Amino acid sequence: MRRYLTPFLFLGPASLLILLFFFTPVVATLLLSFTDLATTTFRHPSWVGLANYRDLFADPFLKKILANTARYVGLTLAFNVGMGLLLALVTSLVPENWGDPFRALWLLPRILPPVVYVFIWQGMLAEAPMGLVSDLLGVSKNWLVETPWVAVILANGFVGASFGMLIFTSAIRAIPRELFYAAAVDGATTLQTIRRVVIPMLAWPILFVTAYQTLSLLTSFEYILLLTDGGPGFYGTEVWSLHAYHLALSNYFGNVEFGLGAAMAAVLVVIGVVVSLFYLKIFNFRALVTEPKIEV
Amino acid sequence: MRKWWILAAAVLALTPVFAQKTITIKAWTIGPDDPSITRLKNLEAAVDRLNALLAIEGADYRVKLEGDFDTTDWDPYLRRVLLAFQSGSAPDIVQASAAPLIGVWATAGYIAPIGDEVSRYGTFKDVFPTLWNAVTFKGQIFGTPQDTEARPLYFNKTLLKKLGWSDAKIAELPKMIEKGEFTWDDLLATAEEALKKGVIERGKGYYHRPKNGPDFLMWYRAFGGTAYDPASGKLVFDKAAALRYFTWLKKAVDAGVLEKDRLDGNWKRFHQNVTDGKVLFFSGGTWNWAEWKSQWVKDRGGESWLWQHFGFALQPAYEKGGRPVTLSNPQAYMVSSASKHKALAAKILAFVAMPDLDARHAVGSGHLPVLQATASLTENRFIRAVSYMLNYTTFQPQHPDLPKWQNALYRGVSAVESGQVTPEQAVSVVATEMKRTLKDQVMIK
Amino acid sequence: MPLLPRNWPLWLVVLFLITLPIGAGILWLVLTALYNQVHGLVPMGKLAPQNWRFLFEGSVGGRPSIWVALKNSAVFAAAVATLEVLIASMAAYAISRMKFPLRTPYLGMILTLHAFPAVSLLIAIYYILRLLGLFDTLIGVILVKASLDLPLGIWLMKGFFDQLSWDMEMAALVDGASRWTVFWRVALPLVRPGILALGTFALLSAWGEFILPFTFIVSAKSWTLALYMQSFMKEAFVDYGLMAAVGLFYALPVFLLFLFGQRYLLNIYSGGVKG
Amino acid sequence: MSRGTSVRLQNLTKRFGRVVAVRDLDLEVNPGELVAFLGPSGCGKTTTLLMIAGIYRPTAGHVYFGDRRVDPLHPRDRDVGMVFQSYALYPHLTLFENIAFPLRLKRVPGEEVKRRVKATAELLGIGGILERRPAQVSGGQQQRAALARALVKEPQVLLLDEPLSNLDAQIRLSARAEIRRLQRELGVTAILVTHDQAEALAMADRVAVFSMGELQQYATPEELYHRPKNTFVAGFVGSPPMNLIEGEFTGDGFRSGELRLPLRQAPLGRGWLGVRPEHLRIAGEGHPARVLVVEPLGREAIVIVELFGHRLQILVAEGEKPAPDAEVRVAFPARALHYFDANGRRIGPE
Repeated sequence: MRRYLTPFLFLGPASLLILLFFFTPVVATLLLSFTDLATTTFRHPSWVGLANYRDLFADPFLKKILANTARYVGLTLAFNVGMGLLLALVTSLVPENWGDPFRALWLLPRILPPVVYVFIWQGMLAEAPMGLVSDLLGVSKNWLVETPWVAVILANGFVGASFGMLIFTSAIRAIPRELFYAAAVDGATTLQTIRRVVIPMLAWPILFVTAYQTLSLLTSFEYILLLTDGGPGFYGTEVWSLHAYHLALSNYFGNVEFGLGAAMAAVLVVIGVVVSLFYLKIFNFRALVTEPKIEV
Repeated sequence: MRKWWILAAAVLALTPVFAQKTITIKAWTIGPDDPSITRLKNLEAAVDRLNALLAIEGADYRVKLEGDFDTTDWDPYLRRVLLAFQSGSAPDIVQASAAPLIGVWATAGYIAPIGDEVSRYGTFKDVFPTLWNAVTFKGQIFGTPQDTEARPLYFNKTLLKKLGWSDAKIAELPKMIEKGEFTWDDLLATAEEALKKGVIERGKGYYHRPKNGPDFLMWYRAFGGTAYDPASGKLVFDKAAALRYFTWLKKAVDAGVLEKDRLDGNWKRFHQNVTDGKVLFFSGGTWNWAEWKSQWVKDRGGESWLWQHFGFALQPAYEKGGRPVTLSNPQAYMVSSASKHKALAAKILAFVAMPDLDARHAVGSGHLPVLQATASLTENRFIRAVSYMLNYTTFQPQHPDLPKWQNALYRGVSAVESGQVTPEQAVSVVATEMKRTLKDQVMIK
Repeated sequence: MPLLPRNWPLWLVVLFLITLPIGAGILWLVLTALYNQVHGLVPMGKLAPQNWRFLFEGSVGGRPSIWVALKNSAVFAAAVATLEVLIASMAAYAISRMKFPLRTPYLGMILTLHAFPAVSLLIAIYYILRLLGLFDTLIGVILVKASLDLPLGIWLMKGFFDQLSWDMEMAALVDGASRWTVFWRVALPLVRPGILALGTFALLSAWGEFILPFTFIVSAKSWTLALYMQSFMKEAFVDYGLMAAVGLFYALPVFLLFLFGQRYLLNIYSGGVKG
Repeated sequence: MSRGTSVRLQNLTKRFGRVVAVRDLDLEVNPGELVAFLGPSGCGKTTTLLMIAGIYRPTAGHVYFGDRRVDPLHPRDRDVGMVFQSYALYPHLTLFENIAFPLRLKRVPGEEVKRRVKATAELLGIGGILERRPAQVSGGQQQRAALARALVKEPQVLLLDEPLSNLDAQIRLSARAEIRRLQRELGVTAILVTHDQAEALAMADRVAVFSMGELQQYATPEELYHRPKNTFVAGFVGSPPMNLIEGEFTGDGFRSGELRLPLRQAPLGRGWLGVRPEHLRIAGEGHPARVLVVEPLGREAIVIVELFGHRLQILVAEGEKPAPDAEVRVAFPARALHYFDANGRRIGPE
């Protein structure tokens, strides 16, 4: 084993952190989900077996949260992929020195601190005189309350669209020029070229972006937490991951239910592991591994 | 040689300074309303006074207060208090609602009983006796009262006038409510009329708080419900009362008096619309008065604007001749059981319980004082005008599982308002959830 | 561009229109921060330096000073970026360039974690931090943040190390270097683009991070700018001017990077960085 | 004057998974000698070199430098210098720092580093461009810098992995001579890996020919040329390669199809007859053949003829080349023929 001392030293810090903050939490989440851990029982939790899961699925409003989750993931995904595709295409249809700044501009929502980004949304959707939307529509309303889903999906969508945009752009750039020349010679219009040449070539990237973002949307809640905190009204925009967070770490009266929250999180953890393993399979992992050429 | 002497003398002279210890006491407080910053400022003042006394006594230590005042919200505040308790890094002094948090935290063992310390200091003797009930759990005192308040039903006088009410009738309204002559149904009818006549916009006939809080328990009581059975020490859920409450909410939403999305979590919107003079009736707290005064209508004349436009009364009864209610949610300072300086922390709390500090907080933040001496001292018009409400006030029962009860009720309220379920369904859903989460700790009637 | 059509100015207009909301949002933030009042996007009244009072007053409404929050944010972002770049590079170097048992499964694990939803672990991570005595400390949050972004970093850096010439590394070994020396003196200097990419990415990501400090930091003295800003947003009273000024102040480094390094940013984010 | 050490490989074997890259190799290089490892790509010559350098660990067998067994040692403890095909200069360092790198790692004092780098660079004629970076100098200069880096620490063994193959044809010839001169002057033991047989023959004291991970022949260039041990060596060494005709030895001759050659002391049985193109002659007498292609090389020309169904290459002087499609006669020399058995092993003549 001595000969592997060096690689192990190199991997040591990363492995330690991954062990501490990925593996242990995964196990801990699963373990916690079988306990009644809550504010009052923190010092003496007891095993309750599957009770948390039973409670979870007995909740008459779980349907609503599931529906919210489906709506959030589905619509945001559609926006992300659609807008990403549109942006990649349109920025490719204008000269590079125009396309690049616009692509960079679309990165802004992603790199702005989420707190600031959400503040901008809240401000623009507020009542007049501050709110831009109220101002433009001539109806002074809080549009975040009026149309929470539109706000949630657009706010997430403007962040998410750039991911697809970048991937699709590089995919478009990778299409051999000859194909475009051939299409032009065959008399195809721009739109025909896009439909017959570009889109078919993007099938795989579209699948990748869809697969990847489904998982991250399923588990992300930062922007919703900041924007609506699951409201307005009765679980207006509360999604699965946010509900887990609320149950476990946030509650008006301070009676958090770690066990129940962990059960909700555990469901996500299991989905996460399964889906990630699935990615490994479809994205041809073996091809990425080459043997090192140095043996000391 | 002479230099040696000087040096030695200097060292001797400095020694007491070096030997003096500084004990740091951490204290967390919350408004979340800005004006309530006196909850922290008063602690600071108390520590200053304590230090002055220590200097006179020649004690070998001084106290340094590391204070924190939270203006975000109860939700994150309680989360971080809880996480701090659990991680053992809790502050020495925590301020929070006496009920039910004392019950919850005492059960969990996070806060220390301080009855012995309390009995040692004379300043506490002047505290209104009822308030000690709020900080007592299972016969032990776990905190010292910091303030209390009432939760009135406010009304917009200008809008009522527009509706055709005479000044006299408007002035009479609080009395009518107190006597049970103006009920929730009357409120609804008035708002409906205002809506029809175009005095108010849709949904702005009645506002209540935009998120979870103890008020829902209060309204459930206003509709005749009881939440606690002192004899058995168990929580109670009265289905009939809940149904009355939920049905009223449903009617209000259907009539366009109450917004379907009233629970939007947005206090900004609540205050904005209220202080823009758009809302006819609105339930709030006495501290809202201070917030409006110092923030929302500051540029429009402050308190005099409020006197001109707003009136306040108790929360009405549900039937003619019934008893109106309000709810007090006294705040308390508690001492964490992990604190290394419990006695000292209690001493600081004794120094806070002074009429001048109590008055400063009450007047500045729209809360009611906890000391009898303060009440007679205070000349504040608003505080005098609302203090009769304490005769009708109720408290949250000190039961560690009350939050679960409240959450279940709140889910029912929000489900009904948003039109997810009918009032009847909501009642059964709430009852089921209470049975599930509270098990034998609740009696369903 | 092979796709450049004759009527491209038309497409430019389309592009401009769909990008309008972003521009409007930024403009709204800037104007609101600068003026007394803004109606939509029309500034009303005078310039309002009082919006920026948080810079001069020690504390606004009982909050810690913004300079404390700024210092915390800077320390947080810098520490996360340094740690992440260093640890990810070391691990990526080993995975890319060294033989050891279970190398392929290890790489598979990194790739799985790369896609793994780390936020679902928050509840459990709280316990780990508590166990380590790192709850409510900046160090604790730094470690968590660096760890959660680590798989991404390793994956990114591995791609860069994969491109290094084997001959050069062999040459260094024959010249008398150990693997450690090779890593520091030959490999690391040569993957500088990767380090810059990952470093920038980590800096930006840590600078904006909200959930982790929000969940794991409870003392105001450890507040980062994200928490500072959020404390205003949660408040009932709205002073849009002040909040916009705080927001602009907080986002300033991001705007600067955007103004002066667009192309660079594009390169970084095109490099397979997580969505 | 020789400061090099001997290098001895003993039963050296290297396997990558199921693939055997080097099999059971025994070979010794004398102190101060320059040995070339010659073979087509994938024959195991570079693998062997990397095992000598210490980059690869042998699956079995040992490597000795003199009496010292080095195979368990890390490369840095072996005292070897190496030049790579790509030169492997560090692009982020100047030529000076590139050359100084091995000394810096040994913590040689700064002054001495300066002196030794200067001296080595002067020796290689790159003293004037030391402050440049690799990307700013020509390929030939890079190659010299790489050589300087390998030599600066005065190694016992110098390993050269295709050091010339990235050079232009013109510089390559002068570089060959240069390396040979330096190696002789310094007396360092050198091993040169190359796939170019001309380079191997021109530079090396001895050549080891590899194929499929096995050593085919280890001998001086002359011996390789005149007495190839098997058909592989025969076909690989020499340009154009040796003509090999499969047929049957009959004791007094060789027979393949209609081709009949009377031979003295011929063996018996099936085998191969080898004859180098420069030894075949187009003459008035001999076997009838038809010219297929004539490739002029300048001073000489390669003539490809068909003779009883065999294609043979013949090297002729420019003035003697026949016209395409001409009917000619090809004469086999009495000597300079090589006999190989059916397995390709040399069986004569002695």
